[in-house]
Amino acid sequence: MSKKTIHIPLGSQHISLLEPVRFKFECENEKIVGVDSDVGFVHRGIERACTTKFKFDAIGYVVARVCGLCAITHSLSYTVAIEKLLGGEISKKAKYLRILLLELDRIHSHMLCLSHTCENAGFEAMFMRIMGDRELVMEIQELLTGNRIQFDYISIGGVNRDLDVQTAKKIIENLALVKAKVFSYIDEFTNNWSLSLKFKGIGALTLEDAYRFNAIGPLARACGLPIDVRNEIEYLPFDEVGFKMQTHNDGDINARNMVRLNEILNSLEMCENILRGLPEGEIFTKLKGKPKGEALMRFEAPRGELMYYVKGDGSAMLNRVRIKTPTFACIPAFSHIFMGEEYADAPAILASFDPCLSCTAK
Amino acid sequence: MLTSFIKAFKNLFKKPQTIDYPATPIVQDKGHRGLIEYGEESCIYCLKCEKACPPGAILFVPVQDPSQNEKNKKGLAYNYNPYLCIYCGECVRACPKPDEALWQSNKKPQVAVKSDKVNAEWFVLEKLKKQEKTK
Amino acid sequence: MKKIEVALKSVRDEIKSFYDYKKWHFLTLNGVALEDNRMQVQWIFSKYEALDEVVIYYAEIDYTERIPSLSDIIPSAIISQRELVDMFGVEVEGSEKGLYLDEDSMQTPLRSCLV
Amino acid sequence: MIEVMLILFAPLIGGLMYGFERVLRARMQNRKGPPLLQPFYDMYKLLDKQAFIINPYHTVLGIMHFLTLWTVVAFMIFGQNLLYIIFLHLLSVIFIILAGFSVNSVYSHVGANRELLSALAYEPILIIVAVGFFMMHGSFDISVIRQNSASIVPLFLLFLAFLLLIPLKLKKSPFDAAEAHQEIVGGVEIEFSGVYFEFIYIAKWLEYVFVYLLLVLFAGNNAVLGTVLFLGVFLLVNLVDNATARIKMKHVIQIVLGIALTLGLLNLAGLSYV
Amino acid sequence: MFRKYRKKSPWILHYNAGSCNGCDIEILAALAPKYDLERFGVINTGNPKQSDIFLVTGPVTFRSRERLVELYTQMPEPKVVIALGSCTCTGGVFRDMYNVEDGIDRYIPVDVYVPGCAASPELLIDGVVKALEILEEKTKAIEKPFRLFKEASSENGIINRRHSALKVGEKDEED
Amino acid sequence: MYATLILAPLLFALTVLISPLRLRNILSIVFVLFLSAVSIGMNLTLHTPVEASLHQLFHPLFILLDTLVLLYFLWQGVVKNSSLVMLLALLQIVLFGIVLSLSAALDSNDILIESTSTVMYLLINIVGGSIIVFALHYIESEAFGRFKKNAFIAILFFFLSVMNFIVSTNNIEIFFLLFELTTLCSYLLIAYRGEGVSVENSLRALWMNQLGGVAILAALIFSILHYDTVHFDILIANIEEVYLLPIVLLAIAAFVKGASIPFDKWLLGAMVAPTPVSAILHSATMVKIAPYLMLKLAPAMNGFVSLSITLLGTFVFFSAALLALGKDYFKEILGYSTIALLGLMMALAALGTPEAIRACLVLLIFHAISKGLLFLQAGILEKNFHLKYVNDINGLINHSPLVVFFITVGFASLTLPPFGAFIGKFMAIESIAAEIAGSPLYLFALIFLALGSVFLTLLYFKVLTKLFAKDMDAEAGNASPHSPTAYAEISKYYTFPSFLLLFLLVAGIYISFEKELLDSMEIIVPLLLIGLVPLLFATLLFKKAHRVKEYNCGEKEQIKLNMYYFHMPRRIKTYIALTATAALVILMAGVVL
Ligand code: SF4
Ligand code: SF4
Ligand code: SF4
Ligand code: SF4
Ligand code: SF4
Ligand code: SF4
Ligand code: SF4
Ligand code: SF4
Repeated sequence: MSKKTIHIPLGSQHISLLEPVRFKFECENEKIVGVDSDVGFVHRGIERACTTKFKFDAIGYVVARVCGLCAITHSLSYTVAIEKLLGGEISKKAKYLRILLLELDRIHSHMLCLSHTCENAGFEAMFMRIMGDRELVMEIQELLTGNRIQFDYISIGGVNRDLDVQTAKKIIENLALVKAKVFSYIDEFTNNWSLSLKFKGIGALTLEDAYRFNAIGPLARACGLPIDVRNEIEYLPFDEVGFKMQTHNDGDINARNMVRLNEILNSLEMCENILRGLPEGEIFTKLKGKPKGEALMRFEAPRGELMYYVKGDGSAMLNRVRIKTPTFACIPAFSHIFMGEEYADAPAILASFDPCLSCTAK
Repeated sequence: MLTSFIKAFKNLFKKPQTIDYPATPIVQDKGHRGLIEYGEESCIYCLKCEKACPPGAILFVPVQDPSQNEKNKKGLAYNYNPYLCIYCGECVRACPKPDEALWQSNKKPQVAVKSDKVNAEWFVLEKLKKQEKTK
Repeated sequence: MKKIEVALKSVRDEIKSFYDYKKWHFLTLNGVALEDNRMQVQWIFSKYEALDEVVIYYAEIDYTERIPSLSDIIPSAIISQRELVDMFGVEVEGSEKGLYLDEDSMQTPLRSCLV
Repeated sequence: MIEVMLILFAPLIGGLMYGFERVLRARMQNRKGPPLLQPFYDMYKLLDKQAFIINPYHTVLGIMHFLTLWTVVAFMIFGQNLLYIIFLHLLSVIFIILAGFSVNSVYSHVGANRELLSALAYEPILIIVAVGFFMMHGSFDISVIRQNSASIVPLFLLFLAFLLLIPLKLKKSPFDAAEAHQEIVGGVEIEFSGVYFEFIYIAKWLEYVFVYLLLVLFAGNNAVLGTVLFLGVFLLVNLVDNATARIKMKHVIQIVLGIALTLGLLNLAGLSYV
Repeated sequence: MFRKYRKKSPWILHYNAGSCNGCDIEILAALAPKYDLERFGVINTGNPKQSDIFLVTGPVTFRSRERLVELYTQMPEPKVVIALGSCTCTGGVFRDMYNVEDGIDRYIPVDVYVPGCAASPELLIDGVVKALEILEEKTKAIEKPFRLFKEASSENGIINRRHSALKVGEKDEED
Repeated sequence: MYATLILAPLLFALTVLISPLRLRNILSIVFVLFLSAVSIGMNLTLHTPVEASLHQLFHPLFILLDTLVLLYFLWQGVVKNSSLVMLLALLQIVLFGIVLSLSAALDSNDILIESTSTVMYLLINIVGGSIIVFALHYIESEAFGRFKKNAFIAILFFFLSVMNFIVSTNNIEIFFLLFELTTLCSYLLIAYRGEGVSVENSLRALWMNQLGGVAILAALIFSILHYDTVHFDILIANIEEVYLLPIVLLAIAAFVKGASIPFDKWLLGAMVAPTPVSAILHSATMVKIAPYLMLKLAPAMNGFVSLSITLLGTFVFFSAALLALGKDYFKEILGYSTIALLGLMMALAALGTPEAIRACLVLLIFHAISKGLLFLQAGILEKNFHLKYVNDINGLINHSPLVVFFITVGFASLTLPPFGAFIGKFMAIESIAAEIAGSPLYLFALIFLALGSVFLTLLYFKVLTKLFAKDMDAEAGNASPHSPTAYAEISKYYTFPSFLLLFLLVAGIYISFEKELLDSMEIIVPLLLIGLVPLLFATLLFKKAHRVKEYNCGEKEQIKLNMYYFHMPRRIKTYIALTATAALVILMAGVVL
C-alpha cells in the first residue's frame, strides 16, 4: 500500500500569515505528523549594520525596526544597555513614562494577537471587534508619541516627549473604555461554544516541555511557568506600579488567550497607577561619552523576554549588538506543539504563539 | 456566543465606527510626526541632520548653482526623500536651529507613482555624495 | 552578571553539571568577534524568579575550532547554534548553515575582520 | 414566461442577496461595508481580467459546476421533482470537487476533501427533507408542494435540521471549513482566476438562490410566510455567522449528521404515526 | 467596456518581503472597522490568481526575492503593485544592509509608493485610491518582473535552501 | 429458444476446448454476438411467462450431476485439506439424500420464463459475453498451456449456460443443482492459477457458497414436507403467512450468493485472486442470482420478512459502502460497492411493491453493465499498467484517456443522472419513502439508503479524482518502471467489450426515455451538460488562456499530494458483520416462531 501522507505548506506567503515564514506540514489526512520550518525570510542583517553602519546613538531607531510590534521594547532595551555603559541615572519621570508606553504597547500588541487568533480561527466578527477597540489604544499612542506604530519615543537619556495634561486625561478615558471591552472579551472567550471547540485543549504545551524548551512569555506563562522579566529586573519600578504575574495551567490556546487578557487588565491597572502617581521632573538627561565595556539588558516584550547584549570600545561604533528576541527562543517549542494537531488548527495555533519572525531573523 | 449574537444584532442599528476617509479628511493631531520641512534661509549647513539621520534620508549634495545662503560654502543643496525617511525626528533633534532650519510638521507625505522615480533618483544622489566624500 | 570562563573542551561537562532546567533558563548563545581571527562564544543563562541573576559561560576560540553542541542538554539551543554557524562561519557540531543566509548573501557577516 | 425570466435572472437575485449580506455583515461588525452592488462590480471586473488556466479539465469542470447549479435552480423554479433536484445538485457539487482534485495544489485538494465530507454531511439530510415533503404531500414534485399549504408546523423538526444545513451550504461560520480562507485560502476555488473564476463566483450566488428556494418550500403556498421565513432565516444565519468561529470538519460532520439526522428521523417517525 | 468597474473591486494580495511588521499590522488595522477598506470593495484574498493589487511590505530580503517574483507572475493582468512603507519603497532604515535589496522596485515594477514608517492606514487608503486610478488606465499587456531566479531545489533537511540564484534581465547591466 | 441459450454455450464450451487459438477467438466472438442477439430477440419477442416441461429423462441426469458435484466438493475438501468444505459437502450429501427420499406431490413445470428471466438473459449473455471477449485476449497473456487456456474459456461458456438455465428454471431441485454448478464454476475460476492465495480464496468461496447450498436443501426439505412441492410457483402461490421458513432459507441462499455481509468474504477473495476475469464475471453477473432469486420470492413475503430483509439489505448497502471507503485496492473497492448495490437490490426486491421491483430491475441491469465496464478497466489497469491501488493511478488521464473515459462513465453511470443506475437508486428512495407511512421502521432503511448512496458517491469520486490529478512522478522525471509515462495503446480486444457496454449504457438512456422513468427534460439537460458544453468551451476558449502553475504559497517546490483516506478500524468491521449476522438470526427466529 502506498504512503499516505500529504504535505501541506503554510507560507511563506499565506493569508493567515502577516510575515513570511514557511512551515511544511507532513499530514496524515489533516493530522500533522511532521513539521519542517524555515524562519529565515526576514533576515536583513541588522546586527551587523549596528556595528558598521550606524553610530551608537542612532541605533535606538534602527533596532525599533527589528519589529514593529514591540519596537518600544527593542529601543528601550538597547537604550538602557547603552545608558548602563555610559553611566548616569535618568529621571524617575522618564522611567515612569517608559513603563507607560511599554504597557500601552503590550495592550495593543496583545489585542492584535487575540484578534488575529480569532481571525485565524475563522471568527471574523471577533477580529473586527477587537481590532475596532484596539483603535482606542492606537489613538492614545499616537497622541503620546506622534505615530501609531513606530513610536521612536525613547532616546538615550530619557524620552522624547513630555506628557501633557490633556493627553493624560484622554489616556485615562480611553483606558477605562478598553477595560470594559476586555471584560467582555473574557466573557466571550470563556463562553463561546465554537471558540472553545477551536481553542480548548488545542495546541497544548506541558509545563515540563515549557521548562525543557526554555519557553518564555505568554506561551510559558500559559503552562504555569512563572517567567516574566518584569519580575526579574530592578531597573524599572514595575513593582511600584502594580505588576502582577499572570499564569494559567492548561497550556493550550485558550490558556494563552486568558493569560493575554489578564495581562491586558494588569497593564491597564499599571498605566492608571503611573498616570496617577507620575513624579515631577525632567524627561531627559543628557548623557556624555562613548559606550565602553559590556552590558546585557533584558525586558519583557509582549511576546516574552527580549535580551540585548552590547559591547563597545569607547568609539562611536559599537563592537557587538546581540539581539535575542522572544520568538527566536520559542521556535523549538513551536514545532513541538504542532505535532499531532490538525492542520485546520495550525493557523490558529500559530497565531496564538503570536510569533514575530521579523525579530527572529533580524 | 449569545452575547456576540446580540451584539451583532445591536450593531445593525448603530452608527458604524468607520470614518469615511477620504470623503471626510482626517485631521492630524499637531504632535503627529509627519514630513520633515526645511527652511533654506536659516540653515547653517552644519550637516548634523545628514549625519544623524539613520536611513540617510537627508543628503546635501553639491550642485551647479547653489542657493545664496552665505553659510553654504561648499555649494550644497538639501535633498530630502520622504520615501526613505522613517519619520523618527532625529534630524530635528540634531539640528542646532530646530523650528527654523529643520522641523517636523504634522503633514502627511504624498503617495508617489512610478514616474516619480523615488528610488532611482535617490541612487543618483547617493552616488554623487559618495564621489564627493571620496574626493 | 557573572562571567565564567571555560575551555572549549570542558564546556559540555561544565554546563551539564551547572544546568538544572528547572532553575536556570537558557537565554541564548552569543558570539562576539575579537581581534586576530578570534571570537568569544558565550552561553547565557538567567535564573527563574530571581532579580538580575545572569550567568555567562564563555570561551575564546579561533574561527577554525569546532564548537560542541549542547542541544542534547538544552534542546532549545539548536536554533542559536545554527545562527552562530551562519553569522560567524564557525563550525558547531550537528548544525548546518543556511538558517538565514542564502548562497549569494554575504557570508560570515559578524567576523571582525569585515568590520 | 415568468419562470423563464426568473431563471435567467436567478444569478442576479443571488448576487443581490450576496451583496446585501456583505453589507449586513459589515454593519454587524460595526463598519460601513461595501456598496450593495459590490458583487456585480466584482463580476464585471472578473470579466475584464486576463485568463489564467491550470489545465483544461480543471476549468471545464468549474464551468460545469456552474451550469449544473443553474440547471438545478431552473428545475426548482419549474417545479420539478425535488429528489431529482437534490441529486442533480449533488452532481454539481461533484463537478467542483473533481475540479478541486484535478490540479496539483494542496489547498485545492484539502478544500475538495472537505467539500466531499460536507456533502457527506448534508446530502442525507436533504434527502430526508425531501422525504418529509413527500410524506406530507404525497409527491416529490415541487409544484405540488408549492400548491399545498405550509408544512412548516408538521415538518418543524426537519425545518430545524435544514437550518443547520444552511451555513454549511453557504459556507458560513461555524460550518465554513470547506472554504476556510485562513487555512486553505478558499479551498477548491483557489486555482480559478479571471473569467473562469467568474463561474465559481456566480455559482456561489446560485447556491444562495438554491438554498433559499428550498427554504421557502416549507411555507408552501403561503407567500407571506415564505417572505417572513426567508428574511428571518437570512438574518439568523448572518447573526450566527457573526457569533461563531469556524469549527473543524470533524465536528461539522458530527454535529450536522448527529443533530440534523436525529431531528429528521424524529420528525418522519412522528409523521408516520399521525 | 468593463474598465470602469476595475476600480470598484480591487482584491488584494499581501506579501511581506521582510518588513518589520509595522506596516503589516497597519494593513490589518485598515481592514478593521475604523478604516474599513472593504468600503472600496477590497477583499484580502491571499491568492495571487484572484487579486488585482499586490500589496508588498518590506525591503526584499534575499530569501523573499523569488517568492516576490513568483507571486507577481501569478497575478493576472491588469494588476498594480503598491509598495507600502518606507522600507518597501527605498529600503528605508534597512537601506544598504547586506541581506536586503533596497526596495521592491528592483524586482518588480511598482506603481504606487506609499511612504511612512509605519505607513498609517490613512496613507494606505491614499495609496489604494491612487492604485485604483492607475488600474483603470492599465492595459492587459503582460508586465514582466525585472529579475528572475532559477527553479528552487529542495533538500530534506529542516531548512530548504535555494542553491543558485541566477540573475537575468535588464537590470543586470547596471550592476 | 431458451434451450438454445442453455445448450448452445454448453456445446460451444466443448468446441472451444479443442479448437486452435485463432479459430477459437473468431468463433467465440461470433458466438457471443449470436448469444446476445438471441437474448435480445427473446427479450423483445417472448411473451412471458413461458412454461415448459423437461423430459422425465433429465431428472436422473440431474441427480447424477448433483451427486457428482457434491462428491467433487468432498474430494476437494479432502485433497485441499479443508475440513470445513468437507463437512459442508457431507452435510449437503446427507441433506440431498433426504430430499431424494422425499417426494413431492404437487407438480408444475420445470421451466418458467418470466419477464425477469428475459432481463437476466440480456445481462448474462451480453455482459457475460463481453467479458468473455475480454478474456480471450487476457488469457493469452498468461503463461499457461494451450489446453488450460482453452479450458478457461470453456468454463466461461459453461458458466453462461448454467446461468441461462438457472434463471429459466422453476424447479428448486434443479435450481439447487445449478446453484452448485455456479459455485463449482467460481471455485474453478478462482483457483485457476493454482497459487497459494488462489487456492485459499477459492476454498473460502467454496465453503461459503456451500452454506447457500445447505440453505437451499433445507428449504427444499421444508417445502416438500409442508407444501408438498419442489416448484417455485406452487410454493409461492400456496404460501402461508405462518410458515415462511422455505422462503427465508432461500433468501439466505440469495444472501450468500450475493455476498452480502456477513458472507462478503468470498467475493472479496475473488477480487484479490489473480484472475481478474473471474472477478469480473462474479461481480458483474453471477452475483445477480441473488436479487433474481429475491425477486422470485418477493410475492411470498409477508410484512415481517419483507421488512427485515429490506432493512438488512439497506444496512448492507450502507455498511459495505462505508467499508469500501477505507479501501485502497481498486478491485476491492469495486467489489464492496457491488456488495452494497446487491444489498440494495435485494432490499428492493423484498419490498415487493411494483415500484420497488421496477427500481430493482433497473438497478439490476445497469449495475451489471456499469460494473462490467468498470471491472474491465480494472483488468486493463492491472494488465497494461500494473496498477492495483487507487493511490497509484494518479494522472492516468495523461497515459490513457480512453480508460479514464470508461472509468469515468462507469462511475458516473452508477451515481449520476441520466444514467440507469442513478434512476434505479432514485426510484428506490421513492419507493422506500412511500413505505414509511406504513411502518416507521422503514425510516431506517431510508437513512441507510441515503447515507449509503452518499458514501458510494464519495467513494467513486475519491477514486475518480485520482485519475485527473496531475502526475507528479512523470513530471519530475522519476517515474517508477511500472508507471508508464506516455500515452499507452490498449489492445482492441480489451476496448471492444468496453465499447459494447458503453453502447448499452447509452441505449439504457434511450430506454429510460421510452419507459418514461424520468421526465425527458430531466434526462436531456444533464446529458447536454455532461457531453456538449465542456467540449464547446474547451475548443473555443482555452487557446487564448495563459497557463500558469498552481499556487503554492509562493514557493516553487513540488508538494506531495495524496487522497484522503478513511481509516476503518477492525472494530467497525466486526460490528457490522455481527449486526448483519444478528439480523439474519432474528429473521430466522422470527420466522420459526
Ligand atoms: S503574530 Fe502578530 S506580529 Fe506576527 S504576523 Fe501575526 S499579527 Fe503580526
Ligand atoms: S518578538 Fe521580536 S519582533 Fe516580535 S514583537 Fe517582539 S520584539 Fe518585535
Ligand atoms: S552651529 Fe554647530 S554644527 Fe553648525 S556650523 Fe556652528 S559649530 Fe558647526
Ligand atoms: S525624521 Fe528621521 S529618517 Fe526622517 S530625515 Fe529625520 S532623521 Fe532622517
Ligand atoms: S542640522 Fe539643521 S542646520 Fe544643520 S544642515 Fe541640517 S537642517 Fe541645516
Ligand atoms: S575576511 Fe573572512 S576569511 Fe578573511 S579573515 Fe575575515 S572572516 Fe576570515
Ligand atoms: S515597507 Fe514598511 S510598511 Fe511596507 S511592508 Fe515593509 S515594513 Fe511594512
Ligand atoms: S516602513 Fe517602517 S514600520 Fe513599515 S515595515 Fe518598514 S521599517 Fe517597519
